[in-house]
Amino acid sequence: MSTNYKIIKAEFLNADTFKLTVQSEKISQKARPGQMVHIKCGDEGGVLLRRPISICSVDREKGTFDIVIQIRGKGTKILSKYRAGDMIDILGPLGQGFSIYPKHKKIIVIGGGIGIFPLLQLLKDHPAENKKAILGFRNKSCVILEEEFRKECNELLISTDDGSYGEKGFVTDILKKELDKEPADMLFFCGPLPMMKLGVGIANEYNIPCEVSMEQRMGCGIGACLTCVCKTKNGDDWEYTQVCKRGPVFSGDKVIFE
Amino acid sequence: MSTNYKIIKAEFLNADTFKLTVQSEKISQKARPGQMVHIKCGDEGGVLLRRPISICSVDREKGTFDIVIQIRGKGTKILSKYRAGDMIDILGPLGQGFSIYPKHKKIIVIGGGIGIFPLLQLLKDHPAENKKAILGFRNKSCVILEEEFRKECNELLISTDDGSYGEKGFVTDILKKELDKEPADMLFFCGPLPMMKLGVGIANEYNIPCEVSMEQRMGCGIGACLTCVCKTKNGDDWEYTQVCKRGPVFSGDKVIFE
Amino acid sequence: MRGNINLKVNIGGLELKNPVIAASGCFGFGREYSRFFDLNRLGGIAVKGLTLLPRKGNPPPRIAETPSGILNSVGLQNPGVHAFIEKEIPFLRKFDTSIIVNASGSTVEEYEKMVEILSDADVDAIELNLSCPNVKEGCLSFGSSPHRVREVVSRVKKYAKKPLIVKLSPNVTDIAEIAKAAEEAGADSVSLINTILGMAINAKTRRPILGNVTGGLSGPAIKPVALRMVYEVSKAVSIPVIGMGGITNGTDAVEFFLAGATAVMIGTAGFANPMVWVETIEVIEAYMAENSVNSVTDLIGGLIV
Amino acid sequence: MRGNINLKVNIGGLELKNPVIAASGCFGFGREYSRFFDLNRLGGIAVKGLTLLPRKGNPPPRIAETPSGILNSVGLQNPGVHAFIEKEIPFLRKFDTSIIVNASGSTVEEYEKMVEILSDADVDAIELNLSCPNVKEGCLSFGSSPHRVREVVSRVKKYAKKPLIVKLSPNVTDIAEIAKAAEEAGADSVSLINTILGMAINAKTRRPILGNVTGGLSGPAIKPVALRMVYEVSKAVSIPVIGMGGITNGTDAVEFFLAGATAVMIGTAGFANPMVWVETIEVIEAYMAENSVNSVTDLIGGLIV
Ligand SMILES: Cc1cc2nc3c(=O)[nH]c(=O)nc-3n(C[C@H](O)[C@H](O)[C@H](O)COP(=O)(O)OP(=O)(O)OC[C@H]3O[C@@H](n4cnc5c(N)ncnc54)[C@H](O)[C@@H]3O)c2cc1C
Ligand SMILES: Cc1cc2nc3c(=O)[nH]c(=O)nc-3n(C[C@H](O)[C@H](O)[C@H](O)COP(=O)(O)OP(=O)(O)OC[C@H]3O[C@@H](n4cnc5c(N)ncnc54)[C@H](O)[C@@H]3O)c2cc1C
Ligand SMILES: Cc1cc2nc3c(=O)[nH]c(=O)nc-3n(C[C@H](O)[C@H](O)[C@H](O)COP(=O)(O)O)c2cc1C
Ligand SMILES: Cc1cc2nc3c(=O)[nH]c(=O)nc-3n(C[C@H](O)[C@H](O)[C@H](O)COP(=O)(O)O)c2cc1C
Ligand code: FES
Ligand code: FES
Repeated sequence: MSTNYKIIKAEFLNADTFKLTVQSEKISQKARPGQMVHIKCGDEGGVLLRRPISICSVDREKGTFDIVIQIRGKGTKILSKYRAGDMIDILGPLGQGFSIYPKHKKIIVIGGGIGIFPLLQLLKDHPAENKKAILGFRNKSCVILEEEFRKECNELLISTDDGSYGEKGFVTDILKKELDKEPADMLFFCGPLPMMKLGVGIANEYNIPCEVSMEQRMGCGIGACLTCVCKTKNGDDWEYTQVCKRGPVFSGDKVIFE
Repeated sequence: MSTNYKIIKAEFLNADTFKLTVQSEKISQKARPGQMVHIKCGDEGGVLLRRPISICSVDREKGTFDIVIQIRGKGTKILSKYRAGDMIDILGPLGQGFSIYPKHKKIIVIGGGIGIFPLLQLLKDHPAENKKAILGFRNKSCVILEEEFRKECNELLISTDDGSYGEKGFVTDILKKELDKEPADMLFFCGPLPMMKLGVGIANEYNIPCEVSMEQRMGCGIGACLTCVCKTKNGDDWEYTQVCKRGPVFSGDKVIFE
Repeated sequence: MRGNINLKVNIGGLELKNPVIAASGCFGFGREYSRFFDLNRLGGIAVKGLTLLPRKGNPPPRIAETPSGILNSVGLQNPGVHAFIEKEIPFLRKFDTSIIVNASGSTVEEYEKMVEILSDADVDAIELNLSCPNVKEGCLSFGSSPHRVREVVSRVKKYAKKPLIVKLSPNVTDIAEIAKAAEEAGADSVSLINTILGMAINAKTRRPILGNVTGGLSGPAIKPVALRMVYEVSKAVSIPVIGMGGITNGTDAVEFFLAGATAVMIGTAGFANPMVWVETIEVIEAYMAENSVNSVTDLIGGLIV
Repeated sequence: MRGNINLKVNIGGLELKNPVIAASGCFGFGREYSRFFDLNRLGGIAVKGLTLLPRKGNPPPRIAETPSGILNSVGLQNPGVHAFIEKEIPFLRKFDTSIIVNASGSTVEEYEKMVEILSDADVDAIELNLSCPNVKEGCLSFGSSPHRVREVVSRVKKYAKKPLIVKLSPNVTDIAEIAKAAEEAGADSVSLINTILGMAINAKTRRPILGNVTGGLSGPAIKPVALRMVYEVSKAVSIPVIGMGGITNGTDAVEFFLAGATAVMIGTAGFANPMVWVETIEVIEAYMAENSVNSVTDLIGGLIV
């Protein structure tokens, strides 16, 4: 079972974020928006554990998919040195993606930082007539994939923490304003925990179903080691559930945020 | 104290042996034949310990020196990927080199395998009128640096284990034949332990002073950790002596071969 | 398997067709890895550590990466032994590989009960986990003194109708002494090492990385310690030893055989390479062919010192 | 040193100008590294482990590389305490850095004698090595039971006119208990960890790589274990703790401070990077500046759990 795929293109989107386009018939065909891949960084001299990365978009015709990665530590640093033509060892697609209900006419995706990436393919694949994206970034220089997102939705709202681009403030504030204007059939969140917690609160307030994409440190990436858990509801009780296998996307009312 | 130097040239001499030419005013000026350098292999993803490598030759005018390395394991494998223009982290020159006595008129250097490398600069620097080199290799495809050695000595004798090039047999057998023809003022050995042990025996038999270059696994490379020892005579007693600091070159009658 | 190469081993009554076993806690109940390779290839599967009742486990994060190793603090999250018997054994039994059940308890009575229940279940051996560093009650404390090991092993032995493997903790002064206590008390074999208790800190946030503060170290970093302990234990006891700790390939496995192990378990390495178990078997075979070793048992304890 | 940053620490009466010390056995008697940097920069130097009489040490090979670590089996080769006093102290005293003498014995009497001699020598502190895994007689066995530690420490304490540091072995079931015994017996501080006993095998030759078969594991591989032990010990005792084990940079050092160490020692990392001690001091300063920490003592035990 080979898990080595060829990198077709490698480019930096800003100072510390880069995009890899990878050739894989299998992953591009099978991947659903919100699913992730688990990547080995380097060979012998590399880091021990694989790194979980969301699938950002797929090109089912060309049999390729894109991942966008921000340099955070050792592993992502090693990945940033990969070039077109290099082989990369990837397991995937893994986990549960976002739910696409054909009856939904209006959806909003809300992303923050590296959380925006899986939302791109979701917008591409979702058949809703009215698709809105609210994306938050640290500041102007962090804004990426703007054109790609604009193409896939009816309206794109960008906010930055310092107001250096788009609106100043939190994506959740913008979301509230938008919902006050007009309701939505479903919300999709991906980003920092506090943002998602707030987001789920808003969804409940407006009585809109929502999904969140969770992050956790991972071992196997396939559900076998139970290291990557988050707290979820289980009837009247709760349990720890594998983010890699039963997530990363969960229904907003399933996750217990602490 | 910077220990990073630029690689000027990197080339393979045969399937698993390569030469690096490194720019270093300091090392090229200070190095004496038989001294070694201690090399970091790779950066973060590399191996933990440095690797000891003999200085093969120096160009004091250009301020460069050559090392020749055979791929054996992880560290040398990493080094084999270095290219011209890359920086390499090297401590050196370290240890004690060969003794050059101007009064010596006739010397023979005897090397086996990767042990031949430090003998090249010794031939270059030694003022003797009559310099002979006896070099042993596994087989024809292992023979390297033949021209370089030929240029620096009056006579070059090559042997291979399987007779596929030069004479068949051990360098020590050739040495005996040569010494039977004509005596020498000093012998220099570098190669596998059994070869050096035999060699010192021959030197004693013919009553010729000799030096041997020892190999041992190393930690610090500078004399501080006492991991790299070999057994040496100490009056009537014996002691363990650091190969990195008090060697790698020892007088043949100093080392206790077991 | 190559023609004349014999990979069979017998571990205190547990017959394995080859000496490569998936280590407990790293392989779930086998379902996930069955997507990657044919589970029939494995000598055995040690399932995720079970307890009498279901356990929720420790708060996340439960894993941290360290130099050549990982720390985990899963804390024995598991569905309980009954759910295992009902839901997982039928799946595992579809494959021609030995099922080894890893069992933990927080009292001697719990250990007894587990062994009693498992002895009547369709499994091939019971691995008594006396060494989990990640749960507060019991477990590690059972494994860290010879007399407690003697007590718990001799008491569960009465209920054991399957080969009894005792899994030892490396967090002790003298592991050979503990192994001897297990042997005397009736263990059919010992397996070692479980993880070494460790910790990771984020200097920026000034907080531990693991939700449980400390965790168990596994992976290549601990291989030298594991090898040494296998060597010490196999010299001290006459029951078979299952070696583990940082094995990532067949050469590592051979080193464990030479040190005295009759079989090996592999855990952490599977996270990076889901094919590691199969590849390890292949490299062991290649090593044996190259070195004209006909039976893997000829390697056991073959270290030349 | 930056303007308002205070790096001074006091380790049970031993005043250090900064908390970075060269670990015993990895720094010889300082001569070799004095070619690389100004020894005045160091908080202290723990010299190569000494014994009463000279020792030849173990047969080579004495070092093996393992994943993110090394094994060593030097076996306390040293010129004896008298040669040290005569030949090495005069050199070391030229520098403004504390001299810590690492002392080993194979009987309690030898330890007493060493401490008596060293108390009259011009050194700043004595580090009692109760934990060397590489010599057959004594040493490790002294360090592996609380009552033996109590015995040897209380007996040498009578002769000690210098701050007494007791160096602890990680090869024990409960290091906190051992540290408490040392404290009760009069230790002014404890240092930990010494190396973890390990082993490396060459599968091709079927022989151990080390001449002494087993050796002590050090380097980044053991950092998680060292951090955990420093954390445990510093919670258990009220004397200062010197932390070590796998530190390779200032961030690692800060992690040890947060876990409870008052100072750190660095050994193995110097083999790859002879400037590691100096660079570590610089990174600690930078961390303090960035986080508005004025005194390094404010970091000690600062872990938020
Ligand atoms: C489901 C999922 C999808 C993700 N998608 C993306 C993406 O599309 N693009 C992107 O840039 N990043 C994504 N991340 C985050 C990414 O996995 C981490 O930034 C990355 O693992 C950091 O590795 P490192 O070696 O650079 O950092 P280090 O800090 O050196 O990593 C050390 C260890 O911590 C783990 N770790 C560190 N940060 C995180 C984190 N935030 N989440 C999970 N594990 C972490 C690493 O996996 C590794 O095991 C995703 C994470 C998850 C869980
Ligand atoms: C003084 C001296 C001079 C040398 N000069 C040369 C030279 O000019 N060219 C050359 O190709 N080789 C030379 N060698 C041998 C070279 O150091 C080893 O081949 C190299 O260290 C192997 O490293 P590795 O990572 O490839 O192998 P690994 O087997 O992966 O290395 C593992 C560990 O063992 C040590 N080690 C392995 N083999 C040896 C060995 N033969 N001697 C010492 N340590 C060893 C390594 O340094 C490392 O610490 C010299 C050795 C010494 C001691
Ligand atoms: C995530 C994880 C979970 C583990 N869970 C268990 C367990 O439930 N029971 C047990 O006996 N050992 C458990 N272990 C220990 C392993 O079985 C094994 O003893 C240890 O990891 C060393 O082997 P390795 O280096 O190949 O992983 C676990 C290890 C890991 C990494
Ligand atoms: C080559 C070597 C020799 C050592 N010799 C001694 C010694 O003589 N006395 C001692 O107490 N510790 C000795 N140690 C242990 C170190 O002082 C230190 O406790 C251990 O290596 C962990 O720190 P590190 O990972 O920074 O090296 C030695 C370590 C090494 C690597
Ligand atoms: S990472 Fe192993 S279960 Fe999720
Ligand atoms: S390698 Fe440290 S003394 Fe020679």
